[in-house]
Amino acid sequence: MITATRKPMEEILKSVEPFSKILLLGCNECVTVCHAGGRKEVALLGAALRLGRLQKGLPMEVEELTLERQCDPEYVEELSRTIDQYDAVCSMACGCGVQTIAERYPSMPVMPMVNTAFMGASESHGVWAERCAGCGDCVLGYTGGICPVARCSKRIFNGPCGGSTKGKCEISNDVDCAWQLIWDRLKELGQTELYSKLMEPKDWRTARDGGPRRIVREDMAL
Amino acid sequence: MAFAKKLKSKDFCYLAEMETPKGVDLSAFVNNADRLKGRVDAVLVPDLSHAVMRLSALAGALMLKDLGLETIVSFSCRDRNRLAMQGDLLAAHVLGLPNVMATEGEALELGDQPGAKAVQDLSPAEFLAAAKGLCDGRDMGGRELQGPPSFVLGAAIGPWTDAASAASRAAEARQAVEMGASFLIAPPVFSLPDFAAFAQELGDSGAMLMGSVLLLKSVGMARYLNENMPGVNVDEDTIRRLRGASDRPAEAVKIAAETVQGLKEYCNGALLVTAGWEDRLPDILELATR
Amino acid sequence: MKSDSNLEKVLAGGHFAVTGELGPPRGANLEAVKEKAAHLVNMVDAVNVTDNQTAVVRMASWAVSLTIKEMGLEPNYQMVCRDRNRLAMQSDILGAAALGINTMLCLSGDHPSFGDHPQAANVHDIDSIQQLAMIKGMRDDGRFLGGDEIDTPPRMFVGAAANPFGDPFELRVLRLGKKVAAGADFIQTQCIYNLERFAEYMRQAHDMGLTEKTKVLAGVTPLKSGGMAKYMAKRVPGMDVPDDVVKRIASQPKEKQAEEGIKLLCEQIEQLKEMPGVAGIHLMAIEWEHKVPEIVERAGLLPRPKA
Amino acid sequence: MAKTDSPRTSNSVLVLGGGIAGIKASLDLAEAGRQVYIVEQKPSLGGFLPLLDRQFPTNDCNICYLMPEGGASQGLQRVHTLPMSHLSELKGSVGEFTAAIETKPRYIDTDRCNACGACLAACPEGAVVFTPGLDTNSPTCLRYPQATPQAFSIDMEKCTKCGECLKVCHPDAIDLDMQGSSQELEVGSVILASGAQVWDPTPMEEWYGYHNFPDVITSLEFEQLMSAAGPTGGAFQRPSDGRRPTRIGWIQCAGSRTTKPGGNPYCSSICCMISMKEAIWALEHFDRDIEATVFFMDMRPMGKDYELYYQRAKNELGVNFTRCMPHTVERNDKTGDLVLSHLDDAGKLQEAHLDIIVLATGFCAPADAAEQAAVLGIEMSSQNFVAAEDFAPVSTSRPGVYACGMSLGPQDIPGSLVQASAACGLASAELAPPRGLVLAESMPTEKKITGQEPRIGVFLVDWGNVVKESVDSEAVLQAASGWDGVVFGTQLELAHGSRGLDKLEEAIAEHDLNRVVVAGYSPRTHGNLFAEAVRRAGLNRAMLEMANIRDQDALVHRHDRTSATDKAVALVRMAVAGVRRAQPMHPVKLPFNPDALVVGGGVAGMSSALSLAAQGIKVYLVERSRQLGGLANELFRTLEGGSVADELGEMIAQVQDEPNIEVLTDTLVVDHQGQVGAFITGLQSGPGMYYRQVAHGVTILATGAKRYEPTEYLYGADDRVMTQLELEQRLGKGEAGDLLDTVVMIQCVGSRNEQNPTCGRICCRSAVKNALWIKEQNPDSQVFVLYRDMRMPFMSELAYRQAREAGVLFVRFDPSNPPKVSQEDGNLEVVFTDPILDQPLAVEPSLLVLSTPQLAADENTEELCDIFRLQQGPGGFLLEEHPKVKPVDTPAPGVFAAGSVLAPASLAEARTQGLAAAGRALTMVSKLSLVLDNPVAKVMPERCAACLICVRVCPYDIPFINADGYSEIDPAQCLGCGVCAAECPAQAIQLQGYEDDRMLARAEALLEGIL
Amino acid sequence: MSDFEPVVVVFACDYCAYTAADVAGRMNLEYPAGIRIVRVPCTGKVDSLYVLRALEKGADGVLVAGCLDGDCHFKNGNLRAAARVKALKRLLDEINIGSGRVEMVQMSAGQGAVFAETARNFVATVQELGPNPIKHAASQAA
Repeated sequence: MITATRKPMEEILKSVEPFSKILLLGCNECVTVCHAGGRKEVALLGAALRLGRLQKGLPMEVEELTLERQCDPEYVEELSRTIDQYDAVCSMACGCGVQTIAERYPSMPVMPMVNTAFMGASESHGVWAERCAGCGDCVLGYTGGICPVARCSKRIFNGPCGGSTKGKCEISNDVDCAWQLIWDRLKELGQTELYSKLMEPKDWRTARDGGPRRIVREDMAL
Repeated sequence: MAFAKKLKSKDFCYLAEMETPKGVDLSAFVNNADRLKGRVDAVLVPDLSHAVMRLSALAGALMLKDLGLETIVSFSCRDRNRLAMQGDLLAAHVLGLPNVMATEGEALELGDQPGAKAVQDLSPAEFLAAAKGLCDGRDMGGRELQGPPSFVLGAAIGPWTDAASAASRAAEARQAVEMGASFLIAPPVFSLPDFAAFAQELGDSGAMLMGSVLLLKSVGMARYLNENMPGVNVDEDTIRRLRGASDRPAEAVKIAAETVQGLKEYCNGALLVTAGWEDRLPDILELATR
Repeated sequence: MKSDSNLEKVLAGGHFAVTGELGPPRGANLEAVKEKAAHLVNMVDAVNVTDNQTAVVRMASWAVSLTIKEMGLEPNYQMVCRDRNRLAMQSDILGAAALGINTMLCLSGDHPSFGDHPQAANVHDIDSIQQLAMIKGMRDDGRFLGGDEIDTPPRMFVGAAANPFGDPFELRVLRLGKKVAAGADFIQTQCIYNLERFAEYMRQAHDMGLTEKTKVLAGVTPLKSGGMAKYMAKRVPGMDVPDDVVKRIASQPKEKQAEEGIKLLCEQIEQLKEMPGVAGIHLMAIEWEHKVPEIVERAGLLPRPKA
Repeated sequence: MAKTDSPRTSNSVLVLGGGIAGIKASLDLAEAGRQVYIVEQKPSLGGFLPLLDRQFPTNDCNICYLMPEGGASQGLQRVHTLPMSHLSELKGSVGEFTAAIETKPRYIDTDRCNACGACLAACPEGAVVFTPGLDTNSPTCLRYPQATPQAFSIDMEKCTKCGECLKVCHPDAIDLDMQGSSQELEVGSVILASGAQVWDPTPMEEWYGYHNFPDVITSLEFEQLMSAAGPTGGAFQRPSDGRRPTRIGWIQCAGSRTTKPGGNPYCSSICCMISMKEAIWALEHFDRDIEATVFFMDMRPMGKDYELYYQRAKNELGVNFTRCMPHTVERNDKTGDLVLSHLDDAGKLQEAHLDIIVLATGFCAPADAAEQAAVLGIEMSSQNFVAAEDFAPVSTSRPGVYACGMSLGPQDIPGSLVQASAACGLASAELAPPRGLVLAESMPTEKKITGQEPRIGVFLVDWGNVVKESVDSEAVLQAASGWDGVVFGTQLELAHGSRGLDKLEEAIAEHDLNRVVVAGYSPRTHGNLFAEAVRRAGLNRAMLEMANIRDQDALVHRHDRTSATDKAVALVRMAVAGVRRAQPMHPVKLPFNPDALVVGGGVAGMSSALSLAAQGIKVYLVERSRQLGGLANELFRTLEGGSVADELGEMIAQVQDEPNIEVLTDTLVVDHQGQVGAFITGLQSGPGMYYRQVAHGVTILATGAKRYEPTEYLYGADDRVMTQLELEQRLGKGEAGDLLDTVVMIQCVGSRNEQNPTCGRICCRSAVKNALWIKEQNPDSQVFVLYRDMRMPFMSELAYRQAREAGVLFVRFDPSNPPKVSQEDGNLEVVFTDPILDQPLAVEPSLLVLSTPQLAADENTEELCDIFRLQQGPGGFLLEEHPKVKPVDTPAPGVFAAGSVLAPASLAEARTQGLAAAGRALTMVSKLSLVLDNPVAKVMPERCAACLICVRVCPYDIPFINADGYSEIDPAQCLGCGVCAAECPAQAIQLQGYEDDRMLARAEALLEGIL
Repeated sequence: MSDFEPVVVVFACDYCAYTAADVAGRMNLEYPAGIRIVRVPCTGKVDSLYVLRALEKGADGVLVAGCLDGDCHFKNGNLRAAARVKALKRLLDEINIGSGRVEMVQMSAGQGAVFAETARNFVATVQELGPNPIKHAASQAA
């Protein structure tokens, strides 16, 4: 899932400074699950915005709405009838959602309310951790199901580096050494021979480095 | 088998006791066992422990084996004569449950079938001799076997209350080792210094010494054990600690884990006994191996 | 011979090799470099020139390499994967080779979070093993990593670093194997203080036939003080400094600690000389370059063979 | 406890007496599914309770909890009230009695009378009777609005049949020719609860001046004079001259503990507490500007923690206590003062000048007690109370006939309630097992209100005018009338009783209300009462919201009427906003496991177990030690001389032979989970710690107390120093012979001091018991009892007298000057001060006995509380649900407690409480299903993002993601904490009654008008 | 600011603080009339939004009143509430409303006196902080 966190209030308040009526828009997908932009967070930010603005003596109208998904035009379409009454849209969706809105409503300023962070998994209640970097060329099959791109600080394909100590990464004792995890898991799986294979330099075109990516299903897209 | 290897390696062993259910609903038993996978070296399955009728240990151990756990079957000398014992030993071998030991068994009055007859045909020491004999190809009657079994034998050490009884327990243990025991299980440890003294008394017996760690679930249990279990003296500090804890069961788990940690200095393994709270075993192991 | 490297020649000649190390300055002052380098002349077979060591910006490694080359030293040009992508790397390698640099060391590089530009993009286009293979490919196959042919391939004696004590320990020899397989002509190790464990490592490497295929130079660093010993033991990732070593240095009076450090170092070099598979030492005496002549002398490593 | 061989076919119980004990027994029985007939001689139920304005030790008025209307409503329809009736004959035997009941004519039809009071006003002869009180005819004395039945009656002896009343009675309820009736009832057992009567001081007027001086009044009269609802409206004046009194004195033991003719030899047990309550009340009433003095011989606050009440009255609240022998009351005609002459502690005659003297009159058996006993065929004590024994404390001599309350002797409310529950447990065992209970109340179908516009009624309820004193009620109603959806608003007069509730129900029908706000009480205490009324009116219970303008407003801000009124408006507005969005809630039914777990195998626990087992309930009886019996194992005999060992042995044998009881000795409770009807408790047995879990529906905790180990008076240092219990052992085994030459007993060792401020309660009785026993074994021995107050309640006072007559010397000491004990050259010496001589006396005892208390088994009880989620009270004893009205219930539903785990208890008390806990448990066990009506969390699937947050945060692991891919919460399991709702990022979960829109609406309504 | 009488919304848990408030009333203990109590089944039910909305509607302060540590009827609802209050305080600082206007307090059901004292103290604290800043702004804007 895509994870995100709410931007600092100071930045948010600054970004909405010119406006007096905004639509605060949540998304019922990933950002709901990671507690960044679902109905609950929309309501909270709405209240905080109104309070924050009132405190400055600049009351602002905040309408709250949460779409099923902000990254699908059909869902975004439902705003078309009412969007004109707002000065701006403040989106609590990930960057995809923000851009979908911006694209559909060219004349409407769209402000991101969250920082889109990474593709992560819930470790426990209230804790999300990066698991996938979306590199477009998955090697998990060779690395015991643990991603060296997302989870090794140095993205090393033939790790670990010399800084691995007691299973932790050199950058912090709170970060697991991905290669320690990979190795442990390979051992568990009885696949240690996978390690001996030299991993070739990665073709980064499948990642962001090849330019903006898109997926076209030829059997579907007419 | 891994346990046998582990014994040779002299690395610290983690054992857990799991009683078979009284009845045939195995769900809790299986659930709890599942969570022990990869966390313990073997699960000790006592036979009709506390003189309470329950699913036979061999069957329970077989279930655990199928789940991927290694087991130690602890026979009770109270309930079977030498024919049954030897027969069950052969069965254990055939079923792939080579780790066996025997205890005298608790008094029947304390159990749920007080009218039963106590057998006590063999003593635990004679059990060892019998098992060894079987391995050598002969039964207790001297008859030759059609294919000898092999076992990893263990023995339980009885409680001691003072230096003298500790010395005699140590002597018994050494005798058990002579008779083939390669691991020894000591009674629940509540005082590490006391246990250390015993370990010193025992010296290098040639077998792996394991201390038992009984989960103290409550202050009441601590008091009860102090009053009723020979050789047990849970100190006031521990009791105070338990009393002061906002979550007593969690504190009990911590105390047990610390005892395991402490044991590492004095012996070769720990047997965790949670007496019904098997769902807490992973927590203890987690803390103890941290 | 794969290259014109002095180090390659010394090793090929069966000599016990000695390499030194030099950190480029954090400024454009070449004189400081020359002053430090002067202590090393005729004392070592090659000098490692670090590349933005500890992720702190310093003078380019290739520039310093060139400078000391002119002073008669053999530079061992270090290149980390953190700061350049494969294009920049290959281009720099070609430049270095063209200007007479014959020896290179491939490294991952410390994470930027340690350095003075924690905000920097952490490139890691390829890792150090892939880098080794890349250089070997350029040299032996005459091809760029992309597959195109090279007009006049670079003749580079290429090595890699190894840490025998990082975790997981069981992976260490395997990873050495991967580096050898990727093309490491020589290996320089992390500082060794736990010789027993290092011997075990070397034994395993030997069992795997790795010492046949590559030359291992054991890393050594004089302990200047008890403080440094403790720091190395506690704070440096992947470092194994046994307690008795720390105690030995720290138990001396302050003023005698440096001397004790050198004494210990010499004893260790003696042991390393006897250790099967050890082809030399890599003496890391950063900011103590002036002591190198004394150490090399006392360790009985002089004179250095002439190339 | 003789086991009766009953045919068990009847499901009915006859309860004689409609006082608090009879009502409690009836309610418990009815709740347990039994049919009950309450036969009461008076026109309405209530007994003494309605005469009391407030009750110690909380000084609350708990009438609403205790009376049928306010108490548990379940099963109320199974209680048949027969007022103005008496039992004339009881035929048959246990299980199949036939009771002949005679009913006197009331002359007013209870079905028609609406208690409007017109007849009373019209009657020239004062023959119309409604509420008992100081002025029995006062129509204003509506202190007892919940009178059952809610109807007047006519006293034909006074009636002249003038017909005035007939003219004014609109419902046409009066029939002056009404005839009495008789009927026969088939019942399985009988509970005698006809109570006692207040002792009339007339025979001793020469001493107390009652009647002679109008300013000498009884406790009960004082209570009526003080009551705001009484004849003077709470304006307290001296009856003689209407002056405001400044000096009030209470004379204790008026008519009790005396051999004087007309008096009673026993102690009435509760008068000390009543006087203290009244004195504290008077001080509060007059803003402390009076002198309130209690003249007493021994202060006997006998109940749990009552000693603390005494200490507070003395040390904090300013009540004067004068220890003396009250002598005579005279009047100084010049000053109008009453003069009480009394002998002070030193034996000197003193005089006290007072404005009012209150006689702490005790209680005595009702005049017809002997007659009733004859009808019932039961034996009575010399004092005409039911003769009960320690091991059969609520049984009579006739099998199947039980007794409770003051029929057994004077006592306070908790004692009566405990006996009532105990009797009900035993009585129930004589009946056919309750099966297939039809519990459905005859309730109207719920109206469909979905889609309807809110029609909200606002009802201001202010029983006792507490709210009106601080809040402008009219202004509140005025404000409410303007709010959206509010169509009706009124003050509900006396809404507490059924009459008020009727009005509420009528208003709902009349104004077609679909939502109701009741303003006045805390929803915690009264929510259920009003919800039931709302339900009776055809609305869902959830259509009610309460505004807590009493406890959280009027009582707090009584010095600021404006603010209190503003706040009341805000609170009512919040309730209106909330109720506007109310959604119906429907309860969930679950099967109820009838098995019981009893923890503790002492007398209390065994009593519970036996009582439950006798009803066919499977009981797990868990005891920590190896043998049953608990502390009683160390006792030899009772104060009356009965053998404890025999009775206890028989009881243990019964327990062991009882097939329904599984005894688990050597067993500890280590964990506990679930809810009433579905508990699972983990037990561990034997040194091997064998673990098993038992499933059960109710729990009774009876783990007992521990003995105090004295450190005082050379205990442990000299063999001749021992506790009463140790002495009892010696006496019992006949091993005390040599020691019984000179015996000194010291009372209150380890109690009533700084470390343990509570009273040991039973040590005085132990001392007297042993002193008498010593005299029996060695009549020549000299026995001194050094005491602070001899606390010998009820008939034990007679033993105290007997001991004094036998030559035991009782010498009082002051805690500031306790006895001194020393030992020199092997000679033990006790020095104490004789208060009369004011001289130190030295005695060299052959035996020094310390009267030590039972203490809370602190560690044990603490752990019990930890496991069962309960609390400990003062001294570490288990805290009950309510010391007065729920003495053997705990705050955890389905968990009861009995015996010395609650407070130091005598054998009889432990036994009674054990039986009572069983009786209480029966009210639950008899239910076939468990009805859960707590709010639960609901998921809106269309909003759910299946994020698993609810799954992770639920403290009970209840939500799960179902096959359709959204979160599902089982309403039967949800406990309604709302954590999932608060954490749900999609606002897809709502907790009933606390939905987000409703909560926000409440908060906004609360703050309306601020911005 | 002595004539400023703060309005404080108290979200009180039924099992402890709400009962304690009833007890305070029955003990005739006084505290300022600005204290207004909203009943919740557990403080774990107190959504951060309720607190913000109360402030938005002009409350000068908000108390979340739950059970003592370890005494939560629902295991740990009070701890969750405390964590939310902590996060809310940070947010309130960020928007200049001030973290001091919201507090988590804990008591048991019998502690009527504690409730009254807590209420008095908090009102005094809010008095020091002054009125909710939005009141002024709202009146200006109007």
